[in-house]
Amino acid sequence: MPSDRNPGHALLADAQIRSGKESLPADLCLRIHRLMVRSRAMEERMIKMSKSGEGYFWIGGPGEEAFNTCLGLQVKKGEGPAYDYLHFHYRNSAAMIAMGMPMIEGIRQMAMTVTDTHSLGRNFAGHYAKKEWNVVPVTSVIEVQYVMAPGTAHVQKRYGGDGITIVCGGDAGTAEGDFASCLIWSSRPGHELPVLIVIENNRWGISTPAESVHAEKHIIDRGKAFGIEGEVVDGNDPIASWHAIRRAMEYCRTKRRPFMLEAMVSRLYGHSSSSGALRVKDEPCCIELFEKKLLGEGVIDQETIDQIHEQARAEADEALEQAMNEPRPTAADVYRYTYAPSRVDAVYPDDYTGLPEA
Amino acid sequence: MPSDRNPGHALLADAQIRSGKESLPADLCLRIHRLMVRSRAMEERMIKMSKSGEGYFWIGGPGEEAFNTCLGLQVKKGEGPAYDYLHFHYRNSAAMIAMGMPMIEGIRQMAMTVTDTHSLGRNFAGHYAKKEWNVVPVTSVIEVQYVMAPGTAHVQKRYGGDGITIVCGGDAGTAEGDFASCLIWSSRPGHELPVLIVIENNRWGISTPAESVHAEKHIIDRGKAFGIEGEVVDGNDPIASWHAIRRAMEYCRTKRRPFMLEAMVSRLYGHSSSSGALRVKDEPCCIELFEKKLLGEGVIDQETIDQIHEQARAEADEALEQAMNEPRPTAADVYRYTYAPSRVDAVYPDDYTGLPEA
Amino acid sequence: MATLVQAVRMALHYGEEHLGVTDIFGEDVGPPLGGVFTATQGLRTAWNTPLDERGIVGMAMGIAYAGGKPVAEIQFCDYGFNTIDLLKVAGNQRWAGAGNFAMPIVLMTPSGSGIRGSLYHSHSFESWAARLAGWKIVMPSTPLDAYGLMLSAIEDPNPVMVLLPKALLRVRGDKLIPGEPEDEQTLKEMIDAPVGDRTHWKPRWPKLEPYFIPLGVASLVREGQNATVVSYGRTLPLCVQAADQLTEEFGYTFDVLDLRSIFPYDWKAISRSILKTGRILIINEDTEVTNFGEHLLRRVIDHHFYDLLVRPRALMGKHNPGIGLNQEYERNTVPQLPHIKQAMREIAEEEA
Amino acid sequence: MATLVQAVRMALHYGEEHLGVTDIFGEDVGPPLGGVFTATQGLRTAWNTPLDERGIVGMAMGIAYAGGKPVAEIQFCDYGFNTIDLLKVAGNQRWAGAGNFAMPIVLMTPSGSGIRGSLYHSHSFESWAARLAGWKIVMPSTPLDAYGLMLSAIEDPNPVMVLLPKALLRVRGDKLIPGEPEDEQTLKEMIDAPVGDRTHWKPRWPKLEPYFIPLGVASLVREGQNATVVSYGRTLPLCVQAADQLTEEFGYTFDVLDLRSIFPYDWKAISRSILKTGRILIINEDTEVTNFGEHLLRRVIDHHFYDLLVRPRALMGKHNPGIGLNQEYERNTVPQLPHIKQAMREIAEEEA
Ligand SMILES: Cc1ncc(C[n+]2csc(CCOP(=O)(O)OP(=O)(O)O)c2C)c(N)n1
Ligand SMILES: Cc1ncc(C[n+]2csc(CCOP(=O)(O)OP(=O)(O)O)c2C)c(N)n1
Ligand SMILES: [Mg+2]
Ligand SMILES: [Mg+2]
Repeated sequence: MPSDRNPGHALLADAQIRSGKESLPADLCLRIHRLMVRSRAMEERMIKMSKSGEGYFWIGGPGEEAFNTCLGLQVKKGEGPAYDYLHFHYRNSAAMIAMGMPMIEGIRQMAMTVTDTHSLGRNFAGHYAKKEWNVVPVTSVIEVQYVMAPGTAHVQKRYGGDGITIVCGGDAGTAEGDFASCLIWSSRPGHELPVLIVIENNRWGISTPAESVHAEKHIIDRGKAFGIEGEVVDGNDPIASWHAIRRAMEYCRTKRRPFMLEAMVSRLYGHSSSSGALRVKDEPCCIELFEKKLLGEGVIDQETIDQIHEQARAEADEALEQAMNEPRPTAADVYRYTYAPSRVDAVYPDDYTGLPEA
Repeated sequence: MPSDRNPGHALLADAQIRSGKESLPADLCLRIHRLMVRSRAMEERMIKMSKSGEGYFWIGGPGEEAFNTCLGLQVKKGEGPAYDYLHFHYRNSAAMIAMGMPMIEGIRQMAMTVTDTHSLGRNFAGHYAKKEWNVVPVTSVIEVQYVMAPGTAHVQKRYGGDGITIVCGGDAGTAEGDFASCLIWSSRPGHELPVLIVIENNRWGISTPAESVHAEKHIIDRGKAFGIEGEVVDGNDPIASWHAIRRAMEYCRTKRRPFMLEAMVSRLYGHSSSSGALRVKDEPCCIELFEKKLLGEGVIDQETIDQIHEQARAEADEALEQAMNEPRPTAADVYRYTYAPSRVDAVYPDDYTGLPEA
Repeated sequence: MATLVQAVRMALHYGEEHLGVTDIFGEDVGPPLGGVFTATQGLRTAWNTPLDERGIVGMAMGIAYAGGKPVAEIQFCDYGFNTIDLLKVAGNQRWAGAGNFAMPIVLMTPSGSGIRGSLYHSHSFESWAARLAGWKIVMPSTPLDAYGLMLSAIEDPNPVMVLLPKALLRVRGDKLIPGEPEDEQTLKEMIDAPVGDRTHWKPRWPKLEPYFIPLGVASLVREGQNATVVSYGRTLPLCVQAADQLTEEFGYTFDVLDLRSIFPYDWKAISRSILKTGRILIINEDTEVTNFGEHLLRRVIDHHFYDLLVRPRALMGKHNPGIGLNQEYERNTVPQLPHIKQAMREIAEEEA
Repeated sequence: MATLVQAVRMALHYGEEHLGVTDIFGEDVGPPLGGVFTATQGLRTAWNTPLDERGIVGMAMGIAYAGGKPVAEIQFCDYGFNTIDLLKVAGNQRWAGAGNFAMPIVLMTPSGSGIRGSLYHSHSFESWAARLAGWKIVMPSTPLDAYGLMLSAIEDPNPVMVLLPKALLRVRGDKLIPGEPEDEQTLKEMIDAPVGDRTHWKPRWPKLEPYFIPLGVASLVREGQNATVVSYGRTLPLCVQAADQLTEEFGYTFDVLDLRSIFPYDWKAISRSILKTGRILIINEDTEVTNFGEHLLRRVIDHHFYDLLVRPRALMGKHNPGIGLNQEYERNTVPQLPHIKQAMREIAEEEA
């Protein structure tokens, strides 16, 4: 697997790339860039799979790589309440890649192999579940993650330390009551919870423009009545995103209170493969924008960029090739993992085995 | 039935009773007062029924008479979208009495007679349904009225005129997602709806103090993110309530947009008969307060007040006596009113009759 | 011939023009998309809602209270499980309110498996729905039935849920909808939105005729002697296929009843057929614990225990947390043609 | 003897002290009230939530994900119907997530009729609950069973729903809970909160012993020959009463099985009893269309059709929008002692 570091450039150790008043070290920017490209390559590989029949339905996060990469890199990764809990939706692959997930884990899910550790070939792409990293299972049901997030944060608040809960979802989904529940449960007086409430606002819910159904100027404004602070950030700008995430995490980690972060992002392949997964032309691409900046700052050249894309595509192709050779689920897998083993269950001590028998 | 007018006093036609900067004509105040007393008498009669076995469970609105009487008197009463729709909860009896409901209608429900036109002896007290007045059926399920209210308002907006939708509920219930849904659906850009969103804030949900589970200073603050204006009013003060309701209604009627009105009210007999329905001593009583004011202003004397209470109690007693002599439901009523007659239903053309038969 | 989804669209158009439908709404139901399955393209009263199923059901109830006639969509039945309390209220409010208000709403939603839908686009809803007292529940398996049942759903002044079998939405029938042009391509050009920019597109509707299929009337799709098969939705055409194959291969013939109305169901038709065949097999794809098919079986036992020649049975989906995306899961979770054929053969062949 | 609700409270205390329970919560579950039925009075980890059932279920799931052991309460099952989607997720997340996370939550909620509850305090939940794959569902009918099932519910690392029969919450059993003081009054003084100010009240807990009733094991409450009766919850003691009366009056004897676990259910026990009696009557009070009893009946038909001497049957509540407050409604909507006795007598007397 190629390293996250860009070997083609000898950087001044202290070079800084700026965006507005903020900046990041050049080597971090290059690392972010490569991760963004790798995430995009994985998604684009999956889109092809959805068209070739190597997979079926595709949904994912092209256009959200800048924000998600910066999120993934700053997660306090580990298992248990000392670490961050992640309640993702289906557009957070770039965060997983940034956390160190090998591409093949995503590809296996799309290929529906039994080696898919996230869902055993059962769930749609981007529906991750990874206990070692506190990534709770992503479900297709919009917004339900927002009522579970206060639960992990509740345990973390009691546990102490600086682990926080991060919950992510789209803009349209905030119309579900569960979003409001998250605000209420995170801000109970005397029981405020360290929940970083993220909204990835692409201004769309499938075909419905946000402004046609939502009166809120910013979704984070909804937090004010509860005393929940928030920030809106350009999710297409990794430097701005990095710092906004850093501030938000810092706030939750130290104040042990909720914070809302609304990232304005693009949706570069439409909603999903159901809507054709065609590249849209009228939304900014965070990778193109970032490359322009990096080129302008002279910390990378076009050839290296091309090479990074090439490597990422190759990595995705290899992952696919490997995945396609891995075993598929069989009839025997249908019931697997329904129940955890129980010493007090006379019928299903180990797992579900079909209706109770004599 | 005694008239709403107080015959005992020859009033100066233009006498005004003040509360802060606002005032109401004395004759209106006396009318409001008598209605409040009658509502209270009906509730107290029901509480006794819950203890005597003439009824079972009691829940109702003692402590909310000031606000609800002023609400009921200002409703545009009638049937269909030209008139106001009322989505009540279980503490709005005083509004019904103010609208002209005879006490016996409430008493019949408590007595579970088949003559109960609101529920055929099926539902708890205070669960009204009255088509001629656009009072849609009250259900015990907290907060669901808030997702239906935009629906009646949607029809009214399209219909034109100045009919509005009024939805009422408690403070604790605003934690349900349905309250948030009401805000979202009432404020869709270009489709703002004439919904008067009322919160009757008694600072309790059964045994749970509001401040222990809610961070909002005022519940109406939640409207701000959606551009929904609002007002908090002392629901124990009929003069303040009258004007706040008047302003709110005027806003909804003319602007055809939502408005939030939060009335701070008392809960004078605890949550319900389940919690004993005992008179609490530490919350202000709107009737006592108002009587003090009216006495102070010299528009009524104690004797008349006593007489009004006496008459109200007598009216309630008579209603009960009559109700207790009315027929009860029988086994034949069990399925009645399940289905409306349908010309396209081969099995249930008239009503439900049990499982399909050969 | 129209597809099932085109039939629904035409029914809704008929409803708008002749049956007083005032609002057709749901997530992505209005322009530009006209529904994720195109069921609502080009409809005059179709509009997009916020992403909030509870709001959608509540809006429908409110519209109905105020005298409107709403048709609301839940995008997939899989996403309707947060509204069960509201559906219960919609079903009980008339009863609870002493008949003051009717509740003339139509709720349509795609149900069942067969579209490689993974966990959350493969749920069945009828067993849940059947428990909603005060509701009527229908599920067409052909375009013409979809048209006729949708018209009745709209006409009926009670809450009616129209379950649309996901797997059959794009399937064509063998009967024209009254008023439908004979040529598929013509219909498509008239009522299907073009790919790409739709800003100025307007449908040209055929002159549709009324066609009401009464609620509670099943359709006898095949007539036979060896056993009664009761089904609906995705599994219905599979039962027909299996029946035809078994006739061809072994000479067995079946009464195949397309229930169409799940509640009220056509007990007369079921009962009559059992009295003829003495054998009954009920087939659906919902999960097998507390399944609507088990209710039907109970009725069979109640009324015909002593008329049965062999054990009555039900073939259903497995009691499983979901249907996995890999098709191996789906094939082994919900009845497929081979399972259905085998079950039909077994009941026909069992010695009485 | 403890009441059922006291038994639950003691089980929760045992859970807090010995089985790792970290949080007991719900609407009015914490001080001062300790639950509308007093089930959670004086418990160390009990706290009050906002009035939001979806938030309650979500909180439980989150706590479980983070390694806690939550017991959540829905105040009445009647108010849980807006959470069915979440319950489904709780039941499927382990399966969907390839076994990454378990979901060790307990959800307890009062279920059934019998408290003059009108529409919204009379619902039954077991038929809905049985459809939730990935869950286990129990319903005790005695204090000792409540104690033993609650301990197992807590111990089991899967989502377990504990349905508490509303009508029996204040009923006393005839067996002591291990560790319970012999004298009722002593127990009351130790663990019931006083009326009035409770600010300084602290319970004194008896030294309770572990007692686990395995999930999926029924209890044979009466043994007999003439028929098998399967029930649980409110109707169970009525079945026992009817059995005793019928023995006394006519000499009929019954196997009366208290199912206790609704899923998984004790198929072995049911099957064994049918083989003995050849007659089975299933009784519950949930609505009769798509009722869990119909599932059991289907299993009976599947496995014992040819072992049955007479028609098997189920006595259930009417398919009705609700149970009305006037007791005439309740008496004619859900099975009462006379209905149960008559059904038992009929099945015992029917000629084989
Ligand atoms: C509860 C629920 N309702 C409907 C859907 C179908 N659906 C899938 S994605 C989507 C739009 C989501 O929009 P948004 O929340 O903005 O997220 P985005 O896809 O734009 O990232 C819808 C309606 C669903 N998955 N869950
Ligand atoms: C959905 C739902 N959950 C729980 C209940 C039980 N319950 C009845 S009243 C009540 C408290 C309501 O408090 P609030 O909304 O403030 O209204 P108040 O009774 O104080 O007027 C609760 C929890 C219910 N009726 N509906
Ligand atoms: Mg979006
Ligand atoms: Mg309150």
